[in-house]
Amino acid sequence: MTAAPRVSVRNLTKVYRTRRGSHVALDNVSLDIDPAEFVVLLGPSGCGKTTLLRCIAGLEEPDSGEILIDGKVVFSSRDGIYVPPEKRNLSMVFQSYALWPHLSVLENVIYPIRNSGKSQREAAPLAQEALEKVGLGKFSAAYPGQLSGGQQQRVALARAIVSGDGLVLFDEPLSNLDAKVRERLRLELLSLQTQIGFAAVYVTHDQVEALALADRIAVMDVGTVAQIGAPEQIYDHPASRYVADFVGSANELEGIVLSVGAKLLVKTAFGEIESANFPASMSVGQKVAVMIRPEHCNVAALGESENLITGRLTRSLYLGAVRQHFLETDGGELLITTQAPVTADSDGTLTVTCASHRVHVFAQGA
Amino acid sequence: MTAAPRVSVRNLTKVYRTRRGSHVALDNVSLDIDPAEFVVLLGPSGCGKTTLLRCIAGLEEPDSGEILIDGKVVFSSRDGIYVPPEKRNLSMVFQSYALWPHLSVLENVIYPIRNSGKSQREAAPLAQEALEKVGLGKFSAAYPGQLSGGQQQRVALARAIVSGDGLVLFDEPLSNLDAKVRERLRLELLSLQTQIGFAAVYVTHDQVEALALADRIAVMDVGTVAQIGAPEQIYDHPASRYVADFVGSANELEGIVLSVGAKLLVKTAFGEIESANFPASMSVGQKVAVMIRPEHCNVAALGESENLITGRLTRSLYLGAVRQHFLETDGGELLITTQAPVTADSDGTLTVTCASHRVHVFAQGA
Amino acid sequence: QAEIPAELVEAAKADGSLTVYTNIDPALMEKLSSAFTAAHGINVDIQRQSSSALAQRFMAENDTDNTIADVYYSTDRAFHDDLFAKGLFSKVEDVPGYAQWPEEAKSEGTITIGYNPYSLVWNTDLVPEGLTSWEQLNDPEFEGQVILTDPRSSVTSNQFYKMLHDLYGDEFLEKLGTHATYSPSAVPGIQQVAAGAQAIYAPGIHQVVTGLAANGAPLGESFPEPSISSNNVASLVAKAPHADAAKLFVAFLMTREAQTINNFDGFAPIEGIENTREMPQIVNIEPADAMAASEKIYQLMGLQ
Amino acid sequence: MSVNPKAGTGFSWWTRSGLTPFSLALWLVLALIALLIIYPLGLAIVYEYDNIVASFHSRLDGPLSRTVPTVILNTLIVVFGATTIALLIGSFLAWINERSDASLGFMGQLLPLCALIVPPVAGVIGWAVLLDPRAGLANFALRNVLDVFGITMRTGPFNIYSMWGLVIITSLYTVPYVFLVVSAALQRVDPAMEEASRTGGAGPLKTMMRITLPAIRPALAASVLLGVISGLSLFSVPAVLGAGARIDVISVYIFRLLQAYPAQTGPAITLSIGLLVLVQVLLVVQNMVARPGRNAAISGKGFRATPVRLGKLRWFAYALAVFYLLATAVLPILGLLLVSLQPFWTPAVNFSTLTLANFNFVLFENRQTVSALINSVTLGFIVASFNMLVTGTFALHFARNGKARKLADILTGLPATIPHTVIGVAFILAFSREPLRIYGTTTILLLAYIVMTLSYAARAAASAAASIGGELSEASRVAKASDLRTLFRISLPLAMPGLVAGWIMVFVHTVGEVTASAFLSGTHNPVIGRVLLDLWNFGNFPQVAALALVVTAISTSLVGLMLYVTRRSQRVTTS
Ligand SMILES: Nc1ncnc2c1ncn2[C@@H]1O[C@H](COP(=O)(O)OP(=O)(O)OP(=O)(O)O)[C@@H](O)[C@H]1O
Ligand SMILES: Nc1ncnc2c1ncn2[C@@H]1O[C@H](COP(=O)(O)OP(=O)(O)OP(=O)(O)O)[C@@H](O)[C@H]1O
Ligand SMILES: [Mg+2]
Ligand SMILES: [Mg+2]
Repeated sequence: MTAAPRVSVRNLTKVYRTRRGSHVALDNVSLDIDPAEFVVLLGPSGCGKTTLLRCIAGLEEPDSGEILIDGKVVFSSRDGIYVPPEKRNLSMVFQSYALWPHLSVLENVIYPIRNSGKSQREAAPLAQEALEKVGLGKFSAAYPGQLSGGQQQRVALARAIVSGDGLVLFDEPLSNLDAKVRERLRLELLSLQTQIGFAAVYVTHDQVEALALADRIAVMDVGTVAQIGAPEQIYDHPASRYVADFVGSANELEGIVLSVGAKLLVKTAFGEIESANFPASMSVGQKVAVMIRPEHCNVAALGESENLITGRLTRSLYLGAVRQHFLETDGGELLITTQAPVTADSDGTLTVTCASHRVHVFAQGA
Repeated sequence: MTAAPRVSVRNLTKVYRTRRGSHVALDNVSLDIDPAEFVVLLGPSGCGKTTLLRCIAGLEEPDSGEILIDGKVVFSSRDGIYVPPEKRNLSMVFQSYALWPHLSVLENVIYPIRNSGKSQREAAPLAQEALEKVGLGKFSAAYPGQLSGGQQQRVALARAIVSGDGLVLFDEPLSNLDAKVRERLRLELLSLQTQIGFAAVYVTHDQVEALALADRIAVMDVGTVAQIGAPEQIYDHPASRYVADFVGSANELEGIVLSVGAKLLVKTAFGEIESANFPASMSVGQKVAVMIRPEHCNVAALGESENLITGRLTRSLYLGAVRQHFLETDGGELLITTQAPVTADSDGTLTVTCASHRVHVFAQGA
Repeated sequence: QAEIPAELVEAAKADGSLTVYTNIDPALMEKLSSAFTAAHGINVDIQRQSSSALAQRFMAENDTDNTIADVYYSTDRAFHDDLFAKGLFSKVEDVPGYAQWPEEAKSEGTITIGYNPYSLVWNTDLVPEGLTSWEQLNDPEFEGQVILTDPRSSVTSNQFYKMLHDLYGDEFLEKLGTHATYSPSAVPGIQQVAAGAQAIYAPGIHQVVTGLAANGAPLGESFPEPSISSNNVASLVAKAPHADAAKLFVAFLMTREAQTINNFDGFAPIEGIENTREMPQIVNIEPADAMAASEKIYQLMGLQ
Repeated sequence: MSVNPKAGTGFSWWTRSGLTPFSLALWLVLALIALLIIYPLGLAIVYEYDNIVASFHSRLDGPLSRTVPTVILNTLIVVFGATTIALLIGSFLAWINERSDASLGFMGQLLPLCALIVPPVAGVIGWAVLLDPRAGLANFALRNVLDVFGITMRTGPFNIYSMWGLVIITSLYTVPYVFLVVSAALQRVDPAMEEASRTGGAGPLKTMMRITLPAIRPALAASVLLGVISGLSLFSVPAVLGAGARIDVISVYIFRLLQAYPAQTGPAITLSIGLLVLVQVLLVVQNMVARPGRNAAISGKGFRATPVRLGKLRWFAYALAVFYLLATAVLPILGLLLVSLQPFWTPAVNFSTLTLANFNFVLFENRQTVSALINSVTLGFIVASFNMLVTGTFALHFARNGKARKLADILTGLPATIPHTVIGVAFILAFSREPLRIYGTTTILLLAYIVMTLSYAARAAASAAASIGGELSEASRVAKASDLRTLFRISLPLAMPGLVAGWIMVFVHTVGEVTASAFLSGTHNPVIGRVLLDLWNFGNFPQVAALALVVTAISTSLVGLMLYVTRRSQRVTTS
């Protein structure tokens, strides 16, 4: 892209030193975020998502590297620069909302505006407007303790967007809410972002949330960025077994490459499997990992021949929108999900198929 | 079923009296739970799930009604009976785990066994065994503060199952965990329950979790049980609009009944819609609510004619396993989910269909 | 010196021990009681507190029928008179030696064992030329450097200020009120003078001064005339659990041996005691008069 | 199955009050303590009824009407002045220690407790010795320094015998209460609230003033209350400084009323009732400030705080901490040490005459000291343990029973409002007669100390109990543990750090108590406070200093030992 990035993180390293030794929370992480881009940091607990976010906000001081916001260096270990959070012109939404309980909803939202030097007179209508935007115009006189979780969440949102900063950081803001509320707020958040046009860095460990929100997802492994890309790319073309496993459910098998060509033929416990989705450098006899997502397996129609797997249907779980089925095969258990109910053959077995371009192959250890 | 229920809750009412007035948290609730049955209490925040659970546990005293455990009255307002929690022979897993931070993992698990009168010698191997069962055999000497959230969760589980009580209560035990861990623990929990055979009452506000775990789901509305039944029944035959809305996503429309027969014909903003899923007492001209689940809408194949709805495809969200699509029609927005990608026609529109037995109709207000 | 009858000694020994309530210097009391124990083999339990606390405690015990004290030996003459009038102290006439004791040093209920004429104390570094008269307390040179016993602290201090009032009138006390600060009692106050925190203390207590001076403190002392004396008086408690031992102890206090201990470098009521001093001229201020005048004195001195 | 024969009638009350044999026993203990407070005071009021009535008249037109208003005004200035200063210093120190990178860690936690460990009577004498306008060692040294610069003074530059001296020294002894309460609150407030303010554009100082402190308003209100209560009953500081400054405050004034002969018990009790009313009014105000819903809740989730970078301010913070340490402990102790080695107090230190004779005297020659030390420490131990056990048990057991807690609050708050002098007199009156004739024994001291320190114990216990999540004890109940077992195996161990803090407070208070000890202690039951007072009245400063140092050393080592032991056992579970 041509515009200068809003945030540039360069070679960031952060080590926590505790009594029991030191822990590398961020290991040479680099990342660029464009204006108005929505980037989600996704990863398991403890991988350093919050640490990265807090480094950007200035709440944590990295050990080395550089951070630029709007082209201005806000942190540089080399030049000894550290700009405190209040001077970085960004907003943050905390997981616990962090509303100030002794201030009313309106006062909560006014506070950041006042801090940027505006008078009470100018600030009040701006705050009210922000509250209207999140649908809480009527609640301005209430105190945070009197609001429901979802409403508090929206106050936190209003407070973050009100100062019109070009960068808003989110640390798992929806994780305390129930699924329905979460879904609604996700949509609201997206439309606010489109409307106002801030760049967003959003931390979550919820795969669905990441996929639903992100322009780009950065999947983090312990201290590093494992892959960064658009949701489809991450989900359909994971760069590693780790990413593939993390962004969705997956059946995993070990296998040995039998032949390499337009498609790869791999010998696995489920039998021989064909894949059209594999790294370039594959050689015959190589040990590989094969991954098949449950939702990419369909009950084989008569006459279908690609990657057939037969097993005994041991258990079906009804999850409402989808169903999960467990297939016991000679090679192990296979999980598949379908929208329609599935009926086993008279002998209790089921044969499923998976398109070869849906079968991912990774070199062992990747 | 023939066996006596493990838990019977009869006409339970619980009112909280606070300075600001009183709040009816449970309003004449009745419920039976069979031995080895897994019942999930599902409902939005504040509907009284925790209150019901705590009443069963004896941590809260109801205002009126009766509770029987294994046929023994443990609470009865009429007869003035109140058996304290420690005498009710049940276990509970708390949302915050409530592990005792000053006791080691093993000591945490030993504690309930010792309380039921066993010696330290007898208790230790039992506790160790329980820890093995949840895969934490190696961690017995650790302290809760040194474990990850998921591991703590499993210690809480081990502590609950170790005394072999016939009834285990769960208060949102998985809500603090990330989706992958949650899924794994759900399966572990189910297999433990099958293995040990306790009756479970499980509180959650996560619809997917409820559907995945429950033998029966009790959907709660503020203070009352709105519907109780097997997951399929709840999802596919919701007794009310409230239940239908709560257990999954839904497109909701208002309509007027045009004709009643084997199928119901309803006039809605999306046009005329046919339903095979409606209450008995419907009359022509009646105002009704129509509900269509997003995953029951499919892109109409050529020649299909049932309940066709056409709209402009405004946005598609990629959620990995499924995709969400927003259709703008003259009558409003329609949400559909599909597993496969969807392409709009050349004019940007899309026509979808929904089987009439998938269309739910409720009387207005139900 | 009268003979102590053997029967009294026997009866006292039968009592076995006695308790003395006192506000007098513990070191001195220690010496007196050891000498008594050496002479008669009777143990003495000393209960020492400041005069008002002691009085309170005695009254509380009396009110609840818990009397522990056998002898009351203090400088609080007013209290002794009061309690004798109330019948809580008994007559001392039949204490051996009473008859021979000087008239001015005894009453029906009390025997004066020693005199403590009030003195004027100064720091020799700050007041090298020394002082001779109470009037010098108001010398402008010492403004703000004079420390006085708080007039409210006891009846004896009331007596002292009444004397000043009688001698020099209202104005003197008014001026003194603005001129000086107060100490709740003489012991800490004189130490402040010794430390140089203040230059002058009044009314001083001879024993305290000599104790500090012995340690090298730069203190000077004079006995201006007229003065009043806070006397060490002994009384017998009416409900004393050990009445005979009490009588014996008071008799002992009147012996030469005890007088030598009690009045070392001080002022004895009888002649011929070694290491004692010449008494200055004393005015007698009745405690009742002093108390009656106290309100006015407090007001003059700016304490109310 | 427990069936109540009177079905439906007594049932609700019975179960809702959570009455088990154990809680019944607890109520019984509390009732006994209540008796211990109410019986002597009631007796004192009945006994002095006529005097009290008369004193109301004298208050209106008698001699008291002229002095009392000034005394009250002085008291208000001292107490509220000191509390204000303590609030500033105490909450700032707490904030530095909990939130900033100038935190001194464990040392920082100990620091403000120093003032508690040095008995106030020792500290204030230390300060008097240092800052007496003429003979103060520090003033003397300062004058010598100033002399070099050609500034010659005969007095000063500081005068401890002034309203300022009184307020500042009093505030030094109020800081610990503020610190303890505020740091406990800060530990529970989610630091994300402050971080939100930082990212919202406010600097660290503004964040502290606008967000942190307002959010812990209830804690601040509680610490003001504690500060006022302790300021009102603090005796040694105004007794030592007030006389020299000619400033009377109420505690000394009441003491004098009671010490006079005949004792003016009536006016004393009337004034005490006034104090009681004042404290109750403050309690009501505190409850209003702590209105629910508008204050930082204790978040159930674990959180971590990144220390606020103070930059150059950090040195200011260190300086403040060091200054406080100097002011409360180091300087007065040095002053005391110097004086204790002199034959008599003099600012012109002559090193050739320094001697250990005073220590020799107070420890070996004075027969009372050793038994007084043993008595005081033993009493401190028993009183602290008993009070913390009772209040801790109560707070933990009734953590979820609002009514029981409120009742206990009122009851345990009562003694704090009664001057120690009144307690002393009331105890003499009540316990020198049947049915309990224990006057002159150590038991009467024990009972008096239990009553006097109850309020501190209860406050500490309440805040310790509040820091434990309710689910932990519920989990124990569900795990079939009786309420007694739950208490001893779960709640008490978890509340231990807070209880230990309370224990230390009570212990130090007991060992350093002077006022009531003067009434209740005699040669048969000597305690430190009594011996100190004797030395003050009849001995000399160097002896007082020597004994004060001995007491400080003993308190410090015992408190240190206590902290060491509990921290060790604590570390196992938190690392
Ligand atoms: N203040 C600290 N001191 C020591 N270690 C820390 C500190 N903060 C974080 N860590 C460690 O750094 C690692 C990364 O922490 P971080 O909070 O960034 O993880 P996260 O990805 O946000 O996890 P979660 O999803 O659980 O919030 C973790 O292992 C954590 O234990
Ligand atoms: N101790 C209490 N005092 C007053 N009201 C209470 C109390 N406990 C619960 N309530 C109220 O009772 C209602 C039901 O509470 P409950 O905790 O059972 O809800 P829940 O269904 O578990 O909700 P959630 O999913 O948020 O945990 C709520 O409105 C709550 O505010
Ligand atoms: Mg995090
Ligand atoms: Mg709940």
